[in-house]
Amino acid sequence: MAETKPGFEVRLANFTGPLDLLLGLIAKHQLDITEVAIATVTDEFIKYIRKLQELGEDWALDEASEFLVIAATLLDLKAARLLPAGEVESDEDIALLEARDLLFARLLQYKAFKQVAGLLGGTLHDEGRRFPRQVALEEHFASMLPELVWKHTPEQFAALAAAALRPKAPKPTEVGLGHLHGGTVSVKEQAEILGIRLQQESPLTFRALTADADSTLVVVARFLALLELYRDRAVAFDQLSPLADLAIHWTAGEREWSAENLSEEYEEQP
Amino acid sequence: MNSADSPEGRNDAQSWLRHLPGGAKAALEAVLMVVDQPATEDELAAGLELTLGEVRKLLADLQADYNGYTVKAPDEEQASSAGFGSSPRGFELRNIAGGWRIYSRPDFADIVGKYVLEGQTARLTQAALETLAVIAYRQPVSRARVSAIRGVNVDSVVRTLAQRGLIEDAGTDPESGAILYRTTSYFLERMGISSVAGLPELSPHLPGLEGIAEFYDADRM
Amino acid sequence: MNSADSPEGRNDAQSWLRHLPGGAKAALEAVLMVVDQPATEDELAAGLELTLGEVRKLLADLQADYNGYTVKAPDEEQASSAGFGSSPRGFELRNIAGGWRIYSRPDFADIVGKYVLEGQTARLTQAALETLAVIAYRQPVSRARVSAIRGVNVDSVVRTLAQRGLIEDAGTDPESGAILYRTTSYFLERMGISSVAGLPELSPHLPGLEGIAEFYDADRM
Repeated sequence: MAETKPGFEVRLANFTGPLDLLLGLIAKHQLDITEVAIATVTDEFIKYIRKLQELGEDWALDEASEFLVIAATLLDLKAARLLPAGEVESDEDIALLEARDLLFARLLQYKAFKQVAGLLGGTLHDEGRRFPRQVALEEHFASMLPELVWKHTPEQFAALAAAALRPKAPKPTEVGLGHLHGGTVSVKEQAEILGIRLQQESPLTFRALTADADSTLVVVARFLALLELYRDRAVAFDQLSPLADLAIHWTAGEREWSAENLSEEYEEQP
Repeated sequence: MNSADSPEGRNDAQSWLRHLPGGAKAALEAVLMVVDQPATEDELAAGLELTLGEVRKLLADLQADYNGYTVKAPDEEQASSAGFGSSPRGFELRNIAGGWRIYSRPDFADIVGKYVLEGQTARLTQAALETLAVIAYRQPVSRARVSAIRGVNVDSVVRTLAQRGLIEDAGTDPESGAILYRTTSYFLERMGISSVAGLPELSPHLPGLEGIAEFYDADRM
Repeated sequence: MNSADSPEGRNDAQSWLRHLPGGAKAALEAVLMVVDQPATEDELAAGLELTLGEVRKLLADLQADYNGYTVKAPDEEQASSAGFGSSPRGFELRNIAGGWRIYSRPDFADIVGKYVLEGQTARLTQAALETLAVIAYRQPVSRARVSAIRGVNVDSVVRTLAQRGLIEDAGTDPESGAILYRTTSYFLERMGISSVAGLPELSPHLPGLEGIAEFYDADRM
């Protein structure tokens, strides 16, 4: 089947997609679905992509887009997990929580369909052991059938054949546009901007760092960039109380950090 | 032809059937020999000029007859003279996809399989099975929605399932204009069930997610 | 599988058959019920791993069984326990031109004929016409290939076209073993042409047809 990527089979049996991979990783680490250690899952995933690259695998378009979906899914999870567990007030927080619930719901639903598919497969196999009586009509009865009405000229028939044989242009698939955004915002670029600013002045609040953002997307990108910087130990966070302003301290030396070091998670080169 | 509704007609037909060797049961059997798709009880009743009740009774008789049963000593003689045997036949009568049809008994699948090459369908891949499951439980459903649930592009799998006759076009979504898919009666036949309602329940596999449909519609791409 | 020629193999096969419900007779019945082409005694013996003599005996048993017979009192119990009934069934086992097949019993020809004709039309459906067109221009061609081109399962339509005498079996594909179909002389007659070469060229209707074979082969399932 076109969907089975040989590369994935090494790691997970029956890989069929990002949700499958997520489920597989979750199962592999025997984690409760609500307690997913995102870092582990993410690291595992990134390790996998790197290995693929080292092997010099060509990136098929399908495969690449599946990776993007996985990455987006992981980011969703990551973002949602960073919300404080306590009270939430802003609409955005609620939206994030809902996104997380939705994601878990999706995973559970996906798992349910996987299980049911197993049942279906078993039934189809068992039922395949019964053969229906499907014999040609006895000649006696076949000869009783009314004479066919045939009105087609050879030319009409040829036109019919031509239409039937014409390679069908793939019917327009509804393209999911929900994940597309107006413009592209690079996490790496935003990290660079933040790096420069924080090296000039530290600490800064998240509010201050995003004050000039002209779209939510830039805010999100800067948030993700901060997570990256945090992972690279370039910044530290400081928050006095839940939902209070988040202060960001620059902890890396001036020359120790550059956006080039940023994890390739977002800026993977083909 | 006498109408099955008129009492005279019915009596004629019945007495006529009764005079044939084996009676109405054998006549029903004869018809079942030429059907090449499941025959509904309505069709059979109309064709044999019997009431629905009579046809159902005869179908049940034939089914039990083919399955064989252990007769107790006092009944054995009667059973035998009525044309009943106690040992199962090589075939069975099943009510599938809304109609009745004769099938070879699964015990003999290995032997029958040597003769019937066509119709032996290759196994579906895991991806095809999962896609089929989503379509079966969410029909009528668009490819995009199936993709969203499965997390992958399902175009080629949907094409394969349609070629295998397991799913079909069910019109277009009035809102998005996307083609909707549903399972076919061939799917029911392959599953050995009468209708989609005969599919195993999905809910036990979906713990605490009764509201999932709403979730999904909100997330619809 | 053990060879039917080896005595050990035969014994294994026989004991295996004996353990199936209904034994070798039911196994033979299962095959006869679903084979489309009449099966020769040789084919049946090979498939069931029985000797010709055994198969002939079982065929005779089944034939008598289906025809029903009046059992005498002492035999009745035995007959019944062996699964024999005394009343004729709606079907019969016939040996035509060396091959055995189950047919509906001629006594019920009127009822069966009426049932078969019910709902039959003198016109081909659009699906049947398109399938016929694909077969005409791609013959000899397998059902799987026609399905791939049309994007739907064509099994029942192909059966209808064969029943109507418009297409016929043209041997099997040496690679896949699938049955190939071609149009018949009756088709040419209805089209008013003398040979398939007389079919109008497709090119005016289908520019760039040259690459179409490759296109479909690539898509072949």
